[in-house]
Amino acid sequence: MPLHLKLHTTPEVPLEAECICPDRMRGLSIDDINRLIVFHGNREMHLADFFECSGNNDGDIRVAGDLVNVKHVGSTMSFGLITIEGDIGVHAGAAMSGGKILIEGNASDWLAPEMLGGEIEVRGNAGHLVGSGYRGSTVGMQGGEIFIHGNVKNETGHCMRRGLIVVGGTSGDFTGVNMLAGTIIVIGEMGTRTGAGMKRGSIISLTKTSILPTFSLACNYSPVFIKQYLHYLLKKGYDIDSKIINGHFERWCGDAVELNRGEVLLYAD
Amino acid sequence: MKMILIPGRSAKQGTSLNHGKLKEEYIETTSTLEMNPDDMQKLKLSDGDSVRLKNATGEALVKCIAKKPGDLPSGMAFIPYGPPSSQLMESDTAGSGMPISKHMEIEIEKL
Amino acid sequence: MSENIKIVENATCTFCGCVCDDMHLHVDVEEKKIVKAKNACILGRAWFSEHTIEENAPAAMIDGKEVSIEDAIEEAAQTLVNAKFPITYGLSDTTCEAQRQAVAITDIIRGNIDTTTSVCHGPTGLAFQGVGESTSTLGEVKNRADLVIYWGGNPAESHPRHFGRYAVTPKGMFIPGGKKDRTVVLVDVRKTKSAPVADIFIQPKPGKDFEILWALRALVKGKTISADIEEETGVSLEVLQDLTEKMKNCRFGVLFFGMGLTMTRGRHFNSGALLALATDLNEFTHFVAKPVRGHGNVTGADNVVSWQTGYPFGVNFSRGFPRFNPGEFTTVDTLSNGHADAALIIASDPGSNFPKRAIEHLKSIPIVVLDTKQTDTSKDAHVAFRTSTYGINTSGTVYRMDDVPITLRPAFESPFPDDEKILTGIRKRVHELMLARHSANGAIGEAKVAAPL
Amino acid sequence: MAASMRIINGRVYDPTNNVDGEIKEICIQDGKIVASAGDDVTVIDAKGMVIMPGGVDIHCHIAGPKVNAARKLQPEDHRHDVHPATPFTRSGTGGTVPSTFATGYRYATLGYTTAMEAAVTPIGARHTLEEFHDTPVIDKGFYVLLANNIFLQKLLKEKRMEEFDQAVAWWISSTKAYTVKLVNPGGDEPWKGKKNSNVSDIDELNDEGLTPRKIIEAFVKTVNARGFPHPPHIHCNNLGHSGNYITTLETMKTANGLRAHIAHIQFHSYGGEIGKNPVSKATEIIDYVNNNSNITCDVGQVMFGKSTIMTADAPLAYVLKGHSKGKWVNADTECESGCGIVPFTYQEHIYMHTLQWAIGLELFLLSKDPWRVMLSTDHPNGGSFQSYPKLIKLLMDKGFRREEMKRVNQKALINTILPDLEREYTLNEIAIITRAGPAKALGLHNKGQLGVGADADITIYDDMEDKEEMFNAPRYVIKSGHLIIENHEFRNDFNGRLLHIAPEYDKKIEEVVQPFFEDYYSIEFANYAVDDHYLHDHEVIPLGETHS
Repeated sequence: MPLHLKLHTTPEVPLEAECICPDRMRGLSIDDINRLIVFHGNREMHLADFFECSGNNDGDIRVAGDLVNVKHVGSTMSFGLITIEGDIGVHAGAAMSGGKILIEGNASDWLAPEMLGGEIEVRGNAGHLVGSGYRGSTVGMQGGEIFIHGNVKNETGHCMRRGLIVVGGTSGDFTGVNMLAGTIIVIGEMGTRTGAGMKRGSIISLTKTSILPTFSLACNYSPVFIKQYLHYLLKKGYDIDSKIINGHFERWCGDAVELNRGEVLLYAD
Repeated sequence: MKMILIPGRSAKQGTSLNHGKLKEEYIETTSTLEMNPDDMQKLKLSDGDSVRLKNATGEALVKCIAKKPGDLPSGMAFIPYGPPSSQLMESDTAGSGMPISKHMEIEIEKL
Repeated sequence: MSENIKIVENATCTFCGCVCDDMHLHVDVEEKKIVKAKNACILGRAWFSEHTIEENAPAAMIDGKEVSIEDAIEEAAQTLVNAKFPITYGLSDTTCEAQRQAVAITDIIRGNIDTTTSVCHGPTGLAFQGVGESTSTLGEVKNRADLVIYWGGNPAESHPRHFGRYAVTPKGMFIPGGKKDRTVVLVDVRKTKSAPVADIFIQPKPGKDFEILWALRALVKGKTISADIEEETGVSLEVLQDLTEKMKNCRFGVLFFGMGLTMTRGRHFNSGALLALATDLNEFTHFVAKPVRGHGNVTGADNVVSWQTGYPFGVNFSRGFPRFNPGEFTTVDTLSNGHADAALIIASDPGSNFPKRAIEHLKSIPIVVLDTKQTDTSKDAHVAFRTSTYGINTSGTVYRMDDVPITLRPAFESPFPDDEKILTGIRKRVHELMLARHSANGAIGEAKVAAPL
Repeated sequence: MAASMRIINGRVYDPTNNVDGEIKEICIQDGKIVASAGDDVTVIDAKGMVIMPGGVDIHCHIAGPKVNAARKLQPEDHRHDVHPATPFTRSGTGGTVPSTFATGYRYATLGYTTAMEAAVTPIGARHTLEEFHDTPVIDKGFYVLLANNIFLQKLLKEKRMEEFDQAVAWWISSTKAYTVKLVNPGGDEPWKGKKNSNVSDIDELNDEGLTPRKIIEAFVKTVNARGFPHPPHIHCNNLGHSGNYITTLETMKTANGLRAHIAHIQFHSYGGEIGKNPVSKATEIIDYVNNNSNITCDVGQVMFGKSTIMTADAPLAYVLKGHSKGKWVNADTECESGCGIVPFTYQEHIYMHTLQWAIGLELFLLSKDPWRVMLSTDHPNGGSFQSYPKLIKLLMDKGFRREEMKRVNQKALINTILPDLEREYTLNEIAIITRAGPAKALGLHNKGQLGVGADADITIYDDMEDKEEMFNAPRYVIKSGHLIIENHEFRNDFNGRLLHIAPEYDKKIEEVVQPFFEDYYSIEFANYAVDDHYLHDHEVIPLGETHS
């Protein structure tokens, strides 16, 4: 039986609760967990001031309630499972290195920034800067996998270096901006300026999009690695037409202002 | 008609705010929309007519005046920053702190 | 006009980021009025001459009722200390001395501080953190720049003396002929009042600055760009190629840019593209870039917040140390997300120019306002202070848009106290209140939990 | 309020007064060291502890326009190194370029009580003083950049030496500086005006017929003739380039027996050919320093890990940008200076970085006069001041040094004599290179020593085997008689003083400078000089003996 955390008092101002994380709860009794520190704005409070805690502390945590104003859940986690039974606030899974976070609703901005490993699955939408680097950082996500079934906003995978981000719906502007390596797959439409400043890495979209003037069309082909990725996505519950899986893709190389070793692959029926 | 609204600074807005932002001159300056004359003609507008600006965020009522066609291309309108432009401004800052405050897509109609 | 005219020489106009320090003010001391401001531009003349003092206005009010300054300070301190997510905002139209007190207050009460930078060149700040910047003081532009490019700004109306004093017409050490030794380029979607000064005017389609800057970067690096660029951006490849050659072959080039880049789709990436372009050009010649900053001391606010916290704006102290995250701790966000539960607004009027949703939340929380005049923000304030005007009544330090600090020379005294004095009073009181809370809780002081980010 | 205090039973290292590890009582009253104090005063029992004067950093970059730009540039560097507030002290952030409050408190937590900012443009002096006011605990001063000042060069070119001398004094007085700083003399004009080029030779003639050597010579003469407490602080031409040791030797010779301070000399001790990997010329450089008592220097040790290059030597920063491929800031100051900033990481496996690390240690270990070869990392260029304790351990513990040598690039290491050097610094020598020596070189007679009348700036360390641990966390720090740190915790906040000099000048020089200002500066002459209200608590250090 997992550990259940149920929000009983809605925070008036943002609640910072990085203690909701298997690593920080490891080996703690329910009493200890109740006394974990959270920050309600600038006030130091206890987890029990906001959450009702029950069940077994076995690395499997289920969190329920309106968590839109609850920040940093699962940040730096390295093992276990956190299930969010609804929406979650900013910085969920920041710098996580292992384990899994399942968000049944929507995620806010900064989902899994600077992620090192592990997995995140979002059934709904996510905000800006999924798997990105924080401002000033030149390296974003360095490993792990993020699966979003809905839409995302801007700067998905900003300066990512390794790992996989999959978006079932649409993405905003600057998808894969300043990417160093890694893979981003967007099933729906992407916003403008995809891959701006990318050095290496692959951005794959199953929908046509505008391309920056600094990208050039290299070829039209049917790469095996995309097939493998798409089969993998089918297994992960994404709905992909078999025509696409075997289809052709335009390969655009860029960004010419950088190393020109990145690629944007667009489905070309 | 759909248009792109560009709020910005103008010298008059700059000088009038010294009197006070609750004073008539500033309110009038920031409620005056500059348009391309062709667009005005399409909407059967003359200088000083009232228009309604609208988008998903909100709406604002302002007066319009014509600009020289070369200065302001058709499809684009200019307004000095102020309370009316705020009404149309979306609050999402996309992780930057900055709302999109210029280049807002709006619907314009004659009152 | 009285007989008693005082002359203040080398006074500084703090209206815009040009911070011209060559004002000669004629001050009617009895009337408390500046009757003449020699050297001032149209905005500066209005700034000085329209500056009148409403002697009878109350210096301090609580919920619209006149109170003593002491009572107002007490109420302000209590309001701020009792809040769980108090925000401090504004600061661009006050001295660095006042700004320092404002950061101190926010640090002590564990609040959130942000300046008008976040809705001005904040995106340029983010771009700077991404790529850096090649820049210079304005005197170097005057002395050396033979190619001057303005991008997405209209200095003729927003910074009227920028052309004449710093960048276009003045004669400089290596520019003996003034304007005729320089090539001036203007890039804007509108043909503004700045256009006549330009030798070359480029009018792109709106919202295509990033694409154009990116194409220029590629051209500078010797890459090819398709002629399709014209259809997308409204600017032909020939024009871009010509500009590229001009940039690579000048002796000292400068790119000035305005909010046409920072406030449009792409925001910090637009600024970043321009900064990167200037950096790229240093492979070929000396090239600098410079945001044309708005309010008189917005650059000072960046500097003060940076040296005290390490970050230029959008700083949160709720955990007992500074954290920076634009989009989370910037004021449009703390307000429109409904997070702030009290606000200290200094010399700024978010109530009139923020997005609608942010204004609605602002009106729902207690506000402490310091301003020289009544504004949309102060008329709804819980505690309102009327303060004197920096540069006219108050001395202190301001930073010009190129980070050059200048000491102000006030013209005449105001019956109202200055921002620094009020803020120092609030700072002392919140410190007492917080110390009392610390000792009641058994000295917590240091954050027991490390930074989550 | 400054307390009266007696510190008893501690082992005292006070090289200035020839006290080398004796158990000695130190008494304090009114912020000064006194011969005796009454009975009902605070008593600190320092049994088993080591007492030294507060540390004095002769060369670091902690305040002013370039420092603040470097702060703004690197949020990623602050984020993981926060500095929480206490009920007594303000919060801040650390990293290689800490915020002002964190800078002051962190110097204090290393036992340092004085630090000198080594490069400030005259036009940035006001900014620097504002930051100093928010830099707690330590006393501080700054060196003002004058070697690339176009007006001063014009006077030199026209051989108007008397006016040059007056103008230098005017600039020092107008900015409240401590001495003159020369950075890559003559290098700014080619950088700004000739498409990012540079001077490469101390005798290279520029368009005006001036050479770097002539500029250096003129400043050395003026500063010595006027008896500034600290001589010209010189960052030689060709920093970082292979073969630059010749330039460094020539620069020292140019002083011609007069006092001169060579900054971060490690970066100027390279042999080899331009464009190729350098070799160590530490021996050649330190021999010259050992044999010429007019020269003082600080080492500018490189420490592995993150650093921030920030320098008035803009062409150098541009070269480093090519290596780091990351963010780069260039900032030109009209008529006065250039500036470059590059975040940088020194890595053990890289030949150049190991060589730099080893050369620094060679210089320390071959130095015969610790009073003239002082400890610095050119913070944050070679590494943060926060790595001083580790550097001290490297100097004091040859076993530790040997372990560290195993981790570095061996190809670089065998090009040095570091593996053969067995010397270990004593606590007395550490007290010299971190306190007594810098204070003496700065002409700060009341600092770096614990004699009667000295400033009560005192650090008390637990005597520990591990010197890094020992110097990392003093048990007590006393500043101007105030007990700031007690049992490793802050008990007090304190605002240190500005240290500056005020050489006299003939008012007429202003009439000579003003027309140039009106033509070529973008601010008014009348608004240029810094007025006294920026000084806050300050101390004018008197001029000393004059030499010519």
